[in-house]
Amino acid sequence: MTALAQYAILLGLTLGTVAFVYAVYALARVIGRVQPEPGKDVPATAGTLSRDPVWVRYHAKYYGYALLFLAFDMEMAFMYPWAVVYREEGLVALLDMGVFLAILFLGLLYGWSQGALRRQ
Amino acid sequence: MIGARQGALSGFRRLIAGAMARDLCVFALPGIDVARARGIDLRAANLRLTITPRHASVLLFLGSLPKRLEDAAVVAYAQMPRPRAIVFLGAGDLPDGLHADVIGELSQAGLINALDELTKIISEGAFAAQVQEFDAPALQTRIEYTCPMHPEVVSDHEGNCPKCGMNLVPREISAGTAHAAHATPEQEPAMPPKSPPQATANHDHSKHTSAEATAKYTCPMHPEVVSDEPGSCPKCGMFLEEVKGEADHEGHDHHHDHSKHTSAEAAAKYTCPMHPEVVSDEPGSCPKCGMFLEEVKGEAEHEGHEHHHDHSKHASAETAAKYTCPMHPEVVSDEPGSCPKCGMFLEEVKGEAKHEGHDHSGNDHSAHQGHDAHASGASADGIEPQFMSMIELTEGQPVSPDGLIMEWIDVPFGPFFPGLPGGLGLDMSLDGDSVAKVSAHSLVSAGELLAEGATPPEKFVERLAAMSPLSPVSYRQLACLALESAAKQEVASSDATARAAAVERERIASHLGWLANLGAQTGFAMLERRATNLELTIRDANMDHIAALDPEIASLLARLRKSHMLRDKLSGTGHIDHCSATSGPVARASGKDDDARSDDATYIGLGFATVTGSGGDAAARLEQRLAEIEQSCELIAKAEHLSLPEPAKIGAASGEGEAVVETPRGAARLTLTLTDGMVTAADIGTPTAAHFTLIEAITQHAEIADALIAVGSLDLSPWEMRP
Amino acid sequence: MELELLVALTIAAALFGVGLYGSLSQTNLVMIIMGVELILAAALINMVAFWRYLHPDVIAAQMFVLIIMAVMAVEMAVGFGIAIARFRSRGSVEMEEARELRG
Amino acid sequence: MTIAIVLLAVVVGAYLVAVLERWSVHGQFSLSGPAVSALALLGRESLLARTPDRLFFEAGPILLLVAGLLGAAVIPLAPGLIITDLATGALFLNAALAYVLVALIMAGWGPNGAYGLIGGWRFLGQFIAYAMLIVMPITAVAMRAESLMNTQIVLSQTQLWNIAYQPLGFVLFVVAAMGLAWLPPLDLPSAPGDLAGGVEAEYTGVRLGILRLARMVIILVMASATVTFYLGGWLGPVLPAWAWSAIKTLIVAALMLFGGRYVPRVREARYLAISWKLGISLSLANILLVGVIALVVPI
Amino acid sequence: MTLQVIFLAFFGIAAVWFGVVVFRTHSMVRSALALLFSQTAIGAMFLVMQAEFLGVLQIMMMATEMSVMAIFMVMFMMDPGGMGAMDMTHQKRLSLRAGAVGLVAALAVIWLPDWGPIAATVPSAGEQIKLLGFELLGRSMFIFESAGLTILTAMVAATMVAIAPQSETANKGARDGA
Repeated sequence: MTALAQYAILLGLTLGTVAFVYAVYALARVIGRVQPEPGKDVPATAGTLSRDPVWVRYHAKYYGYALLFLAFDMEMAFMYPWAVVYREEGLVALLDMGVFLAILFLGLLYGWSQGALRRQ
Repeated sequence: MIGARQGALSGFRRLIAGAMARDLCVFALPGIDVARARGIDLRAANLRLTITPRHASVLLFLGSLPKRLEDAAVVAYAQMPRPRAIVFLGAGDLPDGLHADVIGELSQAGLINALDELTKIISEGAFAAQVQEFDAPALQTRIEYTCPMHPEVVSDHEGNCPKCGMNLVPREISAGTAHAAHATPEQEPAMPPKSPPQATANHDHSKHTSAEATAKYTCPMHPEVVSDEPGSCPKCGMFLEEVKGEADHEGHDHHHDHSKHTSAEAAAKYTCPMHPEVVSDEPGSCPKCGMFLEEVKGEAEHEGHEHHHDHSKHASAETAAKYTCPMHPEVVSDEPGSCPKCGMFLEEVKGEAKHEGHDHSGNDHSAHQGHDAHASGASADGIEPQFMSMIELTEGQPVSPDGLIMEWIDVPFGPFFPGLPGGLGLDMSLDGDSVAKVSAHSLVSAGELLAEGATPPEKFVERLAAMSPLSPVSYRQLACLALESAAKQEVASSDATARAAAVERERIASHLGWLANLGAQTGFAMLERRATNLELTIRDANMDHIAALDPEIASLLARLRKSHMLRDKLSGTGHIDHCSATSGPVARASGKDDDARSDDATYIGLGFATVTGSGGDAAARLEQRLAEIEQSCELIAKAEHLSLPEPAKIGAASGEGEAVVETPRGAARLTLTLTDGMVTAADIGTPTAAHFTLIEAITQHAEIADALIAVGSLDLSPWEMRP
Repeated sequence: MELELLVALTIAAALFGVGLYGSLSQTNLVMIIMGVELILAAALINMVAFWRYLHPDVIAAQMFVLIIMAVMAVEMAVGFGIAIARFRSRGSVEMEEARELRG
Repeated sequence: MTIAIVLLAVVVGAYLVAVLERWSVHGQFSLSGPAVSALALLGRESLLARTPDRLFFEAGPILLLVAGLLGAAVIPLAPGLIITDLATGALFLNAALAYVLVALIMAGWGPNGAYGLIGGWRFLGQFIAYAMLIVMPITAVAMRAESLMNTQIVLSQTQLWNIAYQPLGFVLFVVAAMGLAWLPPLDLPSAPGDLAGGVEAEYTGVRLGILRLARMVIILVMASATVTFYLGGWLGPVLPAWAWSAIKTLIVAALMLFGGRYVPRVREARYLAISWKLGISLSLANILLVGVIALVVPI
Repeated sequence: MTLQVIFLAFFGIAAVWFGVVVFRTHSMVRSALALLFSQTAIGAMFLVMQAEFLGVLQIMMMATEMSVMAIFMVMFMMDPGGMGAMDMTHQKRLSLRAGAVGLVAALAVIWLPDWGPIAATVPSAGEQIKLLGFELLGRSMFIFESAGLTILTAMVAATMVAIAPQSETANKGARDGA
């Protein structure tokens, strides 16, 4: 099977899943429609009608982690090809990646020391 | 079935109805804690508990609800998807508008019978050819429009926000809700200049004139800052000066023709040619550069007005006279020239550049079509006239501990929140996922102790016990002791011991119930299961039975003491310093040697000694309750009998009595007056009232989960609150 | 037979145009970062297309793609860091208001 | 044909996971239970909040299911019994499951309800905590297998399963996998006790059914990924290959589902701190350890 | 081959369309996720172009990074829900012109020269990863290490500007006036 055929299968799987879901929705629709009633379509908050919009500027307290994550995550892009040839390259690979990871870990340690790794 | 879905029951629908009948998801009111206290085990009845009415198909009422909880029950019912059923256990009435599909007895057997019946009803009636729309007064709403950025801007019409020009978005509020109640209290003082809270909807002008017109204060440097109260300017900190510009407006008809008072108003304004932000009511020199102020006939001091006038009358004067700097939108001049800040040429703007601060929300916006047209015309390049300053938005808003200014959302937790006692309502203002502000209220608070004047003692005892379903025995004991003290009767010491044993049994059950709640709250399923089972067994267990349960209790306690993850989750949460108002396990966990039992002769006879902990956080309270469970087991073992407190025959005695009982939540104190064998006056102090006041302090800046655990660790009983 | 290459490059050009428009027209720092991301994504497509259709034997092109991806991530991290700092000190990340700092 | 068999296996597996899940959460062991619930959910109303982001609300569960199934597509059940054996299979699994995050953000944001919103953003924090712990152990696995192809990864464990070769990686991966599938004690986005359902709170009826199905598929995929990466996949004596896959997957799924019963939910701040301070250090140590072993020992 | 063109064009148009949505929608979360799906479509284009590793990597990386971007959007944009439908742009005409000029220039560069024949075959996906690995540890080692340094710099810079030290955090509300 060529690579392109495999991607085609994956695309087909995606589309098939969507089709399946909509088929189920259609079946549910046949069973009955939603009876429109007051209060029913308001977000449920434990017995209170909560109508205030909640789409406001949200304070994510983990943004220190998020910033480090954005940069640190890129490391993975380099690690996968490295891992695949690791055994063939041997010690060179170990040292090379050791330096790379040490550099990144340094950044992590800096962030840690400055309080990026905490709830802000 | 009243909550059936529309549709004829046939074929496939019959199959589905059968499945629905077997798949009962229950939302229990007022809460699962009450179910346990009533000895009802929902899991044993093969029910699945849901955490939100959205996932439930059965609304289960455990007895009739207090009046204030009825609306919430109606809302919960309305939010369930159809088909939905109501099961009512016990005696009493359902909230108005709801009708039970099945009524049963308030007991485990009653529940199981009711469910049998319900299964039949659902499989036959999940679909009905004709269904009725469910509606109730609690669900009535009206639509109002608000600016997403300026929550204080509220209008009854669609339109644009007078502050930023954004489209107002519709939102619903309960029909009875006042506008003021919806504006976030925090945000109101932060935005004083631009929106007097009255500037809302189609109000009656006669109502608000004097307060609004007389009480204006403005900053000498920032004329846009207008406040109803004296104070300092949020921008520069200078003292606000009083402005009397509108004092004579009082009582006016606001739908006036402007010709009536334009001269008086316009004459009063002077501004500096170099510093257009300098506006004065009197001629003089500019505080910034010393130049003479020039007279302006614009609307500079119009803010705070209600513009129910026809804009066309003075539109020309207003729109023609505005010039603004493309880089500094706050620089607005009536004449062409250069910007005092950067020297760039001012551009002509025909929009609402200096309109900010006006409040148009009450106006008929159709009159503003002209402005909108101008706005689009001016948006070619440079600053949009609608440009909204984010700095202004965040100015003066509360700052989070990390220095960022975010928006708060008001989220109700309760009265039917799975992690909290049923009937407890927490209204939290959340800053992201942490609590900025909280207000707690009880929707199940006890009513008057004496319903109809003089009450017979027996009835009084029952009433008090029924008013606190989470710990009825303790309150029964309290009532009996107070009655005996009023009637000057002595109880035989063996009886007293037996009663104390009953109170201790309830303490074990109550603490186990708290553990079960903790398990539910923290997703610790094993704890929830074991504690629930033990609580249900021990509530009605006799002496032998309790002794037999001892090893099981001990093993649960040992398991909890070993749980590092539980300790990790609880420690540091909800810290309380040594606080005089607290009592019960909460006080003892922070090292306070306070226990009503230590003065009680009966307990002294049993060898009681107060157990205290240290730490004062949720982990310490867990530790304390575990220790108290052990202690109560020992006390029961020493007492030889166990019997529920019954009021002694007190005849026609008169007098005043007082009693204190250490309930599972702390010391409760009852004073009552007995007149000719009838209770004529009574007053009660419960531990929960003091603990309610702690909520705010222990949830400050905590993450929601931590905050809820902190509140949960207080073991509040909203039933004990007085209205 | 160079249609594939042209299609890919045209798409990249279109993304570049959209990204350029976005980064110039947006008033908010965060939105400007999004525009830059799109421009960099266009560069990614170009690199991959050149590798695939012109020099499939030069694997350094793929290396270059990895570097561009790293640049995207780095740009975002620093950009958001600046956004947080600016927001903390000024209460806004609007570029219009950033310019006021000069005056 | 293969595709049909694998999809059937996924359906059956998800059903069994649902049985296990029901047992662990509600204490009801019932083989017919999930089917009854599914039918009942089909028949209930599927409500829409009034001013929602309708697109996101609808897309959330669907994207979740798509992500789960795409993840399942690269997991080998037996030699040849795999939908697509991509050369970058292990990476593709990660890529597909990254969309779990996107789906939950959509599901949380969509209905404009407070609990869901908080749940969705919480899951982003949770993701930041587990993301590195799921990719770094996989790197160590790939180092040994010299390939990202999942069948290669299984075959590389012929002599010794990775659970023995890199136990540290196994522990980290399982914990991270539980975070990904938001299983207790890491069920922060739905947190019954403190968010009353969170991202799931506004879903009812058939949409809730799809959401639950998707969740079961994701649990199944995480369990079978654990089996593929650490427990030798289909390898095993006597029984046919597919049976080994099935048995191991169900055992891992049961462990994941029941493990959460015995511990309280982890605080989000704590989870983030532990993952970054301890978890990343450990996974780097794991890579280093595997690197040294791989240079010394030729298996 | 034509099928490849069709898929390339399909995902390409999807990428551009989502890219346009980024700047046209008022909801910030939609905007961020539109960028995410734009990047995903680009990843799919990579797959069509048989750069499997890069494609899957792009699909994975962008899912995570754009989701993180979404939270920053929600933190720092006014009205992240887009309910007020406010206009968040400036110098629109200039930007449109600049965008159009950039597009036309790029198109001219693309369509005018003769690119010569295109390669018919590429190394298989597995080989590509290996080749990339050897490249990483061979010729491009310094590039790779300097990428590490760049990331380190970014982490340090982001931490320095964004994280308020604990002591400053304590005196909250200390924000100087405008």
